Amino acid sequence: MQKIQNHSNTRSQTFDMVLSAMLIALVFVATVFLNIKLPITANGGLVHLGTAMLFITSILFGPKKGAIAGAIGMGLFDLISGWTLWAPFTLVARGLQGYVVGKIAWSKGRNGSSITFNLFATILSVPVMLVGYYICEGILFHNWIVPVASIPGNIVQNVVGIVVAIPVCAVLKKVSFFK
Amino acid sequence: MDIKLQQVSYAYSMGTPFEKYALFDVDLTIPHGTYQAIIGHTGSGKSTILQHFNGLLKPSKGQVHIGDRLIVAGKKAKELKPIRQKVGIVFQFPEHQLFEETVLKDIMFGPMNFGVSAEVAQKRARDLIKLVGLSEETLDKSPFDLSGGQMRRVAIAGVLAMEPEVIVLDEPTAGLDPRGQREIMDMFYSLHKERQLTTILVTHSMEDAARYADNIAIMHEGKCVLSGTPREIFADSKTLEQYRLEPPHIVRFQAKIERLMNQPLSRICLTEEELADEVARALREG
Amino acid sequence: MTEILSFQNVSFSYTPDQPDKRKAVQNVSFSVNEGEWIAIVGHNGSGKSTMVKLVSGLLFPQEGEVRVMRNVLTEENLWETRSNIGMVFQNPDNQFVGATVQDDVAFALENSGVPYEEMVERVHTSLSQVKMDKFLNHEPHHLSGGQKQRVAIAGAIAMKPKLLILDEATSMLDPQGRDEVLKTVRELRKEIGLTVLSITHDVEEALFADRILFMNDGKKYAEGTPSEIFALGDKLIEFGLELPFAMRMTKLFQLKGVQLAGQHMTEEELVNDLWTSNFNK
Amino acid sequence: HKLDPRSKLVFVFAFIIVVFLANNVMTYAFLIVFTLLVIFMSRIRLYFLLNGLKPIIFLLVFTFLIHIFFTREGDILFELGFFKIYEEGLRQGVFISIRFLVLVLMTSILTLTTSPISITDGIEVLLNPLKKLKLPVHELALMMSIALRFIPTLMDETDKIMKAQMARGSDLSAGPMKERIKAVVPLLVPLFVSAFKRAEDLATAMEVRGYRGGEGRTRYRQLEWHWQDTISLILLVAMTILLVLYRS
Repeated sequence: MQKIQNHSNTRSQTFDMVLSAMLIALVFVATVFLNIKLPITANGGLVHLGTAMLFITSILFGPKKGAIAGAIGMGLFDLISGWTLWAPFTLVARGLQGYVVGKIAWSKGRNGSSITFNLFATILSVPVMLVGYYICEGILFHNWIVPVASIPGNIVQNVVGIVVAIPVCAVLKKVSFFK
Repeated sequence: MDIKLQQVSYAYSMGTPFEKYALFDVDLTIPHGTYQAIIGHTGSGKSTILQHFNGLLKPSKGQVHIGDRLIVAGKKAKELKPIRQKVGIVFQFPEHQLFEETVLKDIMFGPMNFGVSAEVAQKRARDLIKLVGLSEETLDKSPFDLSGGQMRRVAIAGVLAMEPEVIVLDEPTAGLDPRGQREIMDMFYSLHKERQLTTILVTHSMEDAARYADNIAIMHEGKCVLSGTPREIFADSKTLEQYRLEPPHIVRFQAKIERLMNQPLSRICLTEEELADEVARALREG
Repeated sequence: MTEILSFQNVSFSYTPDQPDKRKAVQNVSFSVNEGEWIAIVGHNGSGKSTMVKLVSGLLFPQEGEVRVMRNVLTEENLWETRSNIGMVFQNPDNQFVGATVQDDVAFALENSGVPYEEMVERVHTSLSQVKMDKFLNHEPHHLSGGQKQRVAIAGAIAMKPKLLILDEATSMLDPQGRDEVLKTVRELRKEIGLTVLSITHDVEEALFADRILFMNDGKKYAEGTPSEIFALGDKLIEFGLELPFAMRMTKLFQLKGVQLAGQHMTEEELVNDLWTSNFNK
Repeated sequence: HKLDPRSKLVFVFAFIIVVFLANNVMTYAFLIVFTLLVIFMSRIRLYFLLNGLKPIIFLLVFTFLIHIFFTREGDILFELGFFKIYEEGLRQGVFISIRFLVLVLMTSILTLTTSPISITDGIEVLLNPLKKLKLPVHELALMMSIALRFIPTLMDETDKIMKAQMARGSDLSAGPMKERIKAVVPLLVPLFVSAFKRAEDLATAMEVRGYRGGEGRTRYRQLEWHWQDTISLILLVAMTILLVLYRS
């Protein structure tokens, strides 16, 4: 089996598109299927790894794919699991989050290889996502207190996401495909 | 270490509307040191059964004995880790489980999870890499820079490094070329003999079952429908047909020759050499 | 005889800047004529897969030329060439594009802008040709490996290609799936006179071919009819392949002193010979 | 149920906006009646719909209570020490809860009656005009459909890798917290590698099958606009007019 293929060097458009599709699917699968049980948090303590997957995607493949995978992958989850109404908000909040992570982690040609910047990027993206959801839910509930309720849960999710994503990226960056 | 399944049933998505039974009342005893083959079509329950051998799945009904451990349906099993160290599973396409930076680290991953020291794990890796037919330089490479066949060997070494007493093989040669297939199967067989392992081969290859197994169990639609030595199983091709299975090529060929000679040979032959001997003898004796 | 595909002294190296390294394909020439079934055999790493990439224009040779329908394959005529070639790859999961069986078969038709009505007709025809017409709306994860490969074949023949390439299309299937796919290909050859190029390390599959190309270390080691190729005997084993069952048995019989008149590739021949040499005296 | 995904999407999207028009008892009553009508026409088993509401009940109650406790306008209806409920608070609480409930129901009906793949089809056609703005509508739609097609495949893959690593002693679901987080690496690395390889294979297969972007492609999946689609949109317009007329 030969690794070097023409199209993976030139990174053709088709490949880019298909890879984005796979990343969407990965974010979705991680959201639905991959859970870590935490001793804390209210909702049974299950935290999904969707956010972690979003971070990894953005760090490995940059802002554009990160935004697409986060927005559509998690939006799809809302659509399928009865949170349909939230899908448009997710599209915006997670899209922005993915974009911010990718943009910072890929700034000045770093391409996600600086662990410090990756960490910085993920932490900075958390308020972006929180504000995004906060504004959307605020409009929905016609109230600025109700949406506060979802903030702690979101923070836990993001913290787990960061704790998981940073080491995984450090390993993945050494794999020849993702350099 | 004996493995014993008693009245084991397994349902996926238990307790939901999608509940679906994949195993029904399976009884199977695999005494220590046996080479057991489990044969069946895709969807016959083979891969569900194999996950019971080290507690990856717990039976929905019935019980599983693994050595002196007992896993009973409905009861919470604590600490399955010791079982998993003793029962190593080589899954289909095991190369998909590689993840470490170097081959060495990946082989050491399993044993170190079970508390083996780094020095010992490293020594095992150095021994095993040669056993699976790769050079020692491979240890420092990234597993993702190897060819598919080499990755397979590294993954196998990673399971062997845990030094299990029971080794479960799920289609270990799928997708390899004929030489690769033969080498891998022969390697497992000699390990089985040398280290007195219990080997469980889950396969749809009748040929491999005939060649290596002491015992064969046939799975069909979630049930264990037939069990016996290869000669017993292959003597009755009618019953096999019922389960849409064909006896191995060599056995079918023997049947043709027997029709030609108009007399049966003295035994069912499991390898080509055996058949050639038998035919030669039958002809000499006229 | 119309030539469909030919290689003229083709060489390709993945590392052209290191001339001392072995090339993946080295000075290979061969041709496929209309209606033929050609098999390329060799162990993993013998250069087979590279040859497939050269045919489909995923790679271009550094030396020599690849001709499809007598035209040299270039970047310019690449897309036209591809519409003449149908391909079935090794992993049945990784080539299924559509959400359902019929969507997948339609994929190539959509790409080449076939009008809707014609598309519907061609999708149905080709699915019934591979006997998958009952599965129109099935999703890929509910199909077996063999069924997925048959859908892939339907997707290829819907384009009415001049050549069908099977790139180790049976190597990941169970025996049942493999028989299913090979039977489908044999029937299609009879029905629509398909030209087939199959890349394989399965000798029983290669036996179906009219001609075999035996590759080793990037070079064409031998070319000939199955009986010519398998007459090479131990050479094949040395290069990582095996002999067909009947040949292995013939050799063993002769070794044990069973009377036989010659070498045999199929079981029928062997059984007949056994009969005539030993019982029919 | 059998409506064209395009009309469903337009319908739900417009409905989300229209809902915000309601601001008195009359208009909210219209909303409720209208929603019930749609539920009836969709022929969804009520069980499924209510089941889907489960996770939202908490939010619903929470919103209602917040409005009741924090709005301090209008007459006092009920008083118990510090605890006061105002008329305006109750009004707001009820209205916002109804609005929320109606929105959730409507959007759930959309997803319960429409497969993700038809939603994708609908979105693609509806967004088609945006192609002129250089928005890669076709690529996005194809991307969605490939993602949907590969979700079950990658789920299986995830399960297999998880089992394989568990068999090697690394378990995501047991042991101390630190161990569990450590166990994510051996799972996610192979998963990414496999997704990447699949993308490579699929891209190759697509190119060999003549795919080179959306230009000059025809569509196999056809959408059919029926009279029911037109009627449903007319209903929505009628409803909007009613709301505009009766809102205060």
